[in-house]
Amino acid sequence: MNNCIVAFCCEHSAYPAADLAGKLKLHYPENLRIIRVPCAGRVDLIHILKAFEKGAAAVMVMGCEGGACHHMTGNTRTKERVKYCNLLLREIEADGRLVAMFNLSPNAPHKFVGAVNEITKRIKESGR
Amino acid sequence: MATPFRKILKTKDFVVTAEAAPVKGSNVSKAIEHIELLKDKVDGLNVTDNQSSVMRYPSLGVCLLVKEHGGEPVLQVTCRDRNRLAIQADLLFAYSRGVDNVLCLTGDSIDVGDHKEAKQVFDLDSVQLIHLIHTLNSGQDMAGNELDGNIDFCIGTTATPSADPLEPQLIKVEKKLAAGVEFIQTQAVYELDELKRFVEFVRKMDDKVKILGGIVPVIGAKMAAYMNDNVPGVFIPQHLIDELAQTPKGTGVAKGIEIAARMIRQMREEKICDGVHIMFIGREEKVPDILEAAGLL
Amino acid sequence: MIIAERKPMDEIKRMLAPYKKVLVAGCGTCVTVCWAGGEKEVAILASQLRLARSAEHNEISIFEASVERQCEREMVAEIKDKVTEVEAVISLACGAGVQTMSEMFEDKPVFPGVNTTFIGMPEKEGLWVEMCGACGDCFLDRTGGICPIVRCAKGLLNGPCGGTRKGGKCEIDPDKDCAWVLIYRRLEKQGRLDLMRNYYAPKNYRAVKRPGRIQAAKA
Amino acid sequence: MNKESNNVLVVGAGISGIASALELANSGINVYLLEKEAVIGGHSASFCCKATDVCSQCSACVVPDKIKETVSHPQIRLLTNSTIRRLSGELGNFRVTITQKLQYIDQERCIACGLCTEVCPTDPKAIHPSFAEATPFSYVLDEELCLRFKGEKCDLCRKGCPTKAIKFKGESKEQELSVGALIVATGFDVFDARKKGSLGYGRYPNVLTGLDLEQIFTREGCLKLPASGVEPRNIAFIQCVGSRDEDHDYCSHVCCKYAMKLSGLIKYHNPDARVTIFYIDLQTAGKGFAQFYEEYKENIRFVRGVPVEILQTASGELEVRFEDISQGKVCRDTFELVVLSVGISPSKESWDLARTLGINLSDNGFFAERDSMNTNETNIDGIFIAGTCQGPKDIPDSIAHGIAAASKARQVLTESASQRQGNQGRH
Amino acid sequence: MTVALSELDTKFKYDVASEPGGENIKVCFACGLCTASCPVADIDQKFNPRRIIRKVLLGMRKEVLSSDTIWFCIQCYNCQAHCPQNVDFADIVKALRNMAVREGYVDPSFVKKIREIDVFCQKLRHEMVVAVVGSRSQGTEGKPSELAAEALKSL
Amino acid sequence: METKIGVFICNCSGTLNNIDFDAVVKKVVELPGVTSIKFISPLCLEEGKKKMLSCIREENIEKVVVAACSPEFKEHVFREVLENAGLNGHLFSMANIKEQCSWVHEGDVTGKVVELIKMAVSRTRLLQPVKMNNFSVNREVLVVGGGFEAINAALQLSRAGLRTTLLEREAVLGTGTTELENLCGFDINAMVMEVKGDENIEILAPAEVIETSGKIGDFNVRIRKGGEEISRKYGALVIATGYQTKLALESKLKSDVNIVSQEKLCHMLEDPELRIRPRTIGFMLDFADENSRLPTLATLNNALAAKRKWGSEVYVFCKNVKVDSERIERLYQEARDCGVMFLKSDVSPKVAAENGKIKIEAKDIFLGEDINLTCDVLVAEECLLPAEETEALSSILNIRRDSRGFYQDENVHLYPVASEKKGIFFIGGCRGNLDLSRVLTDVSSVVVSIYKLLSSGNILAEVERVKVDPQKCVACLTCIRICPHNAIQLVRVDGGKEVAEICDLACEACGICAAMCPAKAITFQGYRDEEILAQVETIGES
Repeated sequence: MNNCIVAFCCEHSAYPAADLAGKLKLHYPENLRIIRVPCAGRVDLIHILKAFEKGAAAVMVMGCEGGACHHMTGNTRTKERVKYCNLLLREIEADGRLVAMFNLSPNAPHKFVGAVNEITKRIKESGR
Repeated sequence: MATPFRKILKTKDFVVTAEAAPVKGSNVSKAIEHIELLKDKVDGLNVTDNQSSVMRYPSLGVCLLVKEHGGEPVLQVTCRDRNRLAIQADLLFAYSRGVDNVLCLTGDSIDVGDHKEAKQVFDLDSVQLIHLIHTLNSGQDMAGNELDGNIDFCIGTTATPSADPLEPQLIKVEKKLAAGVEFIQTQAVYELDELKRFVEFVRKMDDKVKILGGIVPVIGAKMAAYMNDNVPGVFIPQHLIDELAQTPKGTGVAKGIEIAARMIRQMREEKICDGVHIMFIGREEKVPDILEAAGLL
Repeated sequence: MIIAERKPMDEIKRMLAPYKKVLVAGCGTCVTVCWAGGEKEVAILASQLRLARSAEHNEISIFEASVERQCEREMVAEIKDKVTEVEAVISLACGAGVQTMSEMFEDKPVFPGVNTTFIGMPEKEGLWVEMCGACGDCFLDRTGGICPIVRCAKGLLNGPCGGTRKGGKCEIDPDKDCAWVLIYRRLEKQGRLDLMRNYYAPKNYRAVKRPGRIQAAKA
Repeated sequence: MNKESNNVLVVGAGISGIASALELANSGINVYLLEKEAVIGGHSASFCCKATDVCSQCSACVVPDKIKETVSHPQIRLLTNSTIRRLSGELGNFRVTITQKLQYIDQERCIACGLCTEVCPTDPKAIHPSFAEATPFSYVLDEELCLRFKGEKCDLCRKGCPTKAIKFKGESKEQELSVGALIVATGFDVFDARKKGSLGYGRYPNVLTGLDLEQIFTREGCLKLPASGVEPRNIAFIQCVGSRDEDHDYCSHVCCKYAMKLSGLIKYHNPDARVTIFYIDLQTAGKGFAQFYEEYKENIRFVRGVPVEILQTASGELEVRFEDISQGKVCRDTFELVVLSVGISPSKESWDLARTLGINLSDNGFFAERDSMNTNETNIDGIFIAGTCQGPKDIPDSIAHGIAAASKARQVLTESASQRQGNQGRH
Repeated sequence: MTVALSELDTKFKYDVASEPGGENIKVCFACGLCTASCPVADIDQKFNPRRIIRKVLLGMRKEVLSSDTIWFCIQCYNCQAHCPQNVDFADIVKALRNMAVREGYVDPSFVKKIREIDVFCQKLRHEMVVAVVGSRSQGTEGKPSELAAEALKSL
Repeated sequence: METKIGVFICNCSGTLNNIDFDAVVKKVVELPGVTSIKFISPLCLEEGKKKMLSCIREENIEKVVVAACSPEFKEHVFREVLENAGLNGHLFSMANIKEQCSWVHEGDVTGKVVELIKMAVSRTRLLQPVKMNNFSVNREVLVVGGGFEAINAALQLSRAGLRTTLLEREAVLGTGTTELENLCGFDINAMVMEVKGDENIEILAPAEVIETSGKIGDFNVRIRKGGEEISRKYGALVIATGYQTKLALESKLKSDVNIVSQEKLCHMLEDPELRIRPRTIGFMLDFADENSRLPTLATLNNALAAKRKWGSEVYVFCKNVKVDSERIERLYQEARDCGVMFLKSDVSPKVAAENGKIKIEAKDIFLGEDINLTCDVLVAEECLLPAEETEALSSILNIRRDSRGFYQDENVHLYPVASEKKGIFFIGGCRGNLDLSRVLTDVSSVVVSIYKLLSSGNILAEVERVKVDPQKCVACLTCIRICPHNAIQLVRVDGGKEVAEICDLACEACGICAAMCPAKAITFQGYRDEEILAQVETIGES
């Protein structure tokens, strides 16, 4: 998938934030592919790794702010999972920073765009 | 020639022993220096066995040096590094060379030492070790085989009067007493009330065993805090840490000696216990200062 | 239950370096429960391996399979076909599973993908603690059901060492309870403290003749 | 049961009205949700998320969710641009006449594409998003700006609309609803900070209100001065502007919380920023707030004593004069931005509405509850109040109060229905 | 110095409250707006309206009535304009001054002196303002007194 | 035969002008499974929906993909169309080509649009229907607690027609509410009488909960009452165990001086036989516990009462006065007007006993000087803490508490009265909500919430949207331990093997369990691994 960014977006926060970014016509890189999930907690390591296998440049997992998850612990568990995924990537000498968890609220379109820009910056830095 | 330790325990009002830590390496001159300095000022020199799981010159080796230089050695034997065969063999050797006082300990965990990846043995525990030495004294080895030659060790062990919770420790002491020991050397104590309570407890079971209070001088608040966090079985109360914290810079050692001497005096004057065991590791040359300040010289 | 944990990737990569067709084999029992070798872990390892090898431009083709118990020949036989197709197997089962596989497929190298660590139980999700040393001479009747042989850092049989920390914590880890303090409390609660006062002679460490072997008398 | 008597009219689609409506609708009651604006959500929909690394429990993120649920709920009928004209009848059988202003923009059809704004010739634009920062997102027409209302024949937006959602012809509609009970949830007005002339709001561009700041954060994603676009590094909050004074002898409940949370947010975006909060009494009570306060009290400068006057210096900085009470000294300090923590005032329309419905106002201008044990009930059976129209509340309290009003309404409806049935049985 | 509350005159606040203008003194919640708005406090930190009220409330009768500071007030009523609780500090000062005279803390002639100072200051200010405003419009109305001219120079 | 997928594309009335829709149609038509592709705009309005409906019917479409705007606001609109056409609403995906594509990128985005539709199609091919079902529920409610809020809740629940059990640890109801009663002027005894006379309310006192299991609509509660253990079934649980107060005092203070609690002061104020009226009273407030509003209310009330009844000199030492509660600002004003003195200080005053009196030393910030006060009575500061049984009960219920130990996790979505476990609610003091109007609001909220759930006797819910494959489940208990809604439990399949089972009523469909299951035994319709990975794998294919 030649250098796409795959973003798993929680339907309670990141997904509406992305919609709002659209409504405000805030622009961000075209290589972003959003996959809607019911909670960041649904995102599993294998989803992230498969995305990399398919050639994703980076994977973002986006959920609610800590303490505002509709399912209490979904975002915190996934944060840990993403941290472990960093390790798995580092183990194979890949840039662990290319998988990252972002927390935002549904009314934070700027934060959404900021996160996409941040990961784009990381991709550039890691030289892909 | 030094007086045998067993005799001292029986006759002397207030027994004083000190710890001699073996060197790291084959150069034993420093150890000999300490032995020379202390051998006539104390009733026994207690030699540690890979203390804190840090590999060193063997306890038995230094014990032989003590013997050579006219002191009275106490051999420490831990259960950590040797299985029952090795321990018995070492003891036979020790006894044959005149080292006839043994202090039985469990030993610190490998984890606190400098060879963290070693396999720790603990084939026996300290209570079993005491039983083992009695077996040797009776002329048999652990497997029940007759031994050639007479063996008669004077057996001591350790205890932690300030443990929290205390009860499990006391049960273990009970077992050690039941196994039969002639002296108990306590871990460093800083609250004499705790020591008193401990002695009372022991006396109820056995009024003959001699109890030597453990003295480890602390020379600074930081060291005290470090010991509390890192040295197993040591509990330094806050009031002492505060006292140390208030001493001016550079006078820590003097303060440590002062506190140690104060405690020894109190132990002796109030007949809290039968003696002291001074552990001033790395500053063995200061032990005479403590003894002097405590009025024991 | 047997507890295991995934080996570091470096080690796995090294073992599999010469091969281009590999089977990642999971086991559906203990190692699944302890999150080390179930279907999910198989998929993760496979994916990670593919990524690693493609980064090195040394593509690898990986099969994934799990059986219910890798320590059973009959169950392992189910994936025989897959094994035939590959050059090597990396097993995420415990040591018993790895050896069963090796034995069944003698012509194929079977590598351990996990380190088998101990027999334990979960304290909470994702945290397992050692409970049993499989010494073959169970001592639990005397210690209130708490094993001092593995749960005491020194395996002492006659009470705590002198190094117990404040509050009854273990000498080597302030987060762990001293097993003997636990035993004391348990026995006290049961009114059986006399058990702790008994002297226990040195343990028979040959209760199980290694390698262990048990023939059921009933059979 | 008489079907119409089982309907409820919720007046005001702010967060407490929405909470009432959802709760009633979910327990099987038909709800009319009346809103005088074109969009629902009220003030709460324009609040920004104040999370730093962790959620600051401001509850702003709860609002979009609830709006979404309301919009798609089959048992809620939304009546936007509408107000109440008349009320008659009694509990179980109210007749309400409502006026619905001409919907210039059909909300059903509007797809928020923004083409109309692009073609609108006025400046500022007469047709624009309701508020850019909120979900749902729809467009409104401002009669005061639109050229058509000044007699011109402009037709650009109507022609440009791809879904034909804009119309100018037609009239206000009047319709009568039959409902069993009413819940009044008309919310609050933000205190008009212009009334405190010495603080310079409206005169100095860098004196803002807390609400302004919320909107800057949602619009820009960070704090920028509206005039210059610069990120200020030295910010002051002034508490109790329009609270706890002669005209407002109550505490507004929300200002200490939002000031502190916004301060936290500013510090999060820019750890070097210096934030000062001038206060009389800090209101630190509330679930989850204590932790937050503990965390931030180290980094935020709290000054006991509120400023009397703000002067803009030649360089555009704001000089604030106050007494630092802890030192007993009159001090001057300059800031790049001063935020007035404006309080909650009774809605301007509440007096009229109170007259229309016959319900009482309390002496501070909010709707009066029946007694301290019944904060949802009014002097009229079957008319309930919910949210900030009864007194200041934060989002969680407004939601709770809204739900409680729904509970009361449901209860009286069932009771009055069973009574009627009982009566019928006797006849 | 520690103030022992139990030894103070707790009646004092009621006394002040019963004077005309002092009615609301007790509701002061010490927000500091009076002091912040006070032109005198601005130039002399010894004068602090909020603290004077505080002292009255705590009952520091002697200290307040014998203090110099109650005579500093220029009766500009800024404090009253800003007070959110309707405490009339300027009027309270009047009350305190009356009480100070009545209770013999100051001589009535002293009050007269203060009044003269006020009149003088007003006159001086008036002349200065007239002079400044006049010079701006190049009017010729009246010349400032020497004192006012001197004072203007120093500005 | 592959299922027939219909793709409906909308250009939002021409606002998506950077897409070449002809090219899109050409590409999409080639996708496997797509049997029909329609370009209808605007699709979401009546005319569009009608066309969509007839197309589904005419072309026997079985699954639907809509490429248009965001599913956030339109998903329910299109689902309705599917259901009207007789299809299961879950056999549907949306490709967001508007907000997340056309509007956020400049230039031609046709390629991305094709890819987004491909992703949606590949997901849709795998989708399976999810049925709805009516689950019957128990209509009885258990209220734990015997204080003001518990009694109130029981009465209102009973009025709403739900049978209610009131379970209280103490032998009598309504204890420990004196303070609140005095402050708020209600008559607890009348309420207790009412509860006792209510046929719909059963009282168990003294009794305690010792074990709970089950889920919403079907909780099993084991109760110990007078040495006996009984088992009951309830549809919902309301926890109203209240709070406790603790005096924040230096332990050294002797009891021979008059340091009292607010409650004690109330009793003194009401005691007709009190011989000596305290001349000077000190109150302490807001130093040890800055979270609570109730102590302020109590202080203001009692200070006023003491002032009025005894004419005492009253001094209140505090950091801040908590006025963010109804009527308190006025009460505060009234107190000041009556002559109550408020002394503010940032640090806790020193308290010492002196000649049978209490000496308080502090700095009065307002005066700017150190002060001291000798008083006859000191009303000590009270910290409000969770009631004693809170911790035990929370572990029985397996429910999280907030950072101060009160019930209800600090999660914004749980307010006002919900717990993370459906069917368990908290009200009043036990969740740290400590003033009358908020407590009353809680009571009303909980009543309507429970009414909504239980009144009809059944709940409509999705069937097995998330489910465990009993064949694959190794009963590792991971899901049971991590489910944030406590919706999973261990059951025996046909009396044999133990496996995890998800309760459809309690499940909130978050998928955390599906992500954590080490045996991959949990599937979540619509978000199965296959469906997610199908999207991942489609990315970048074009």
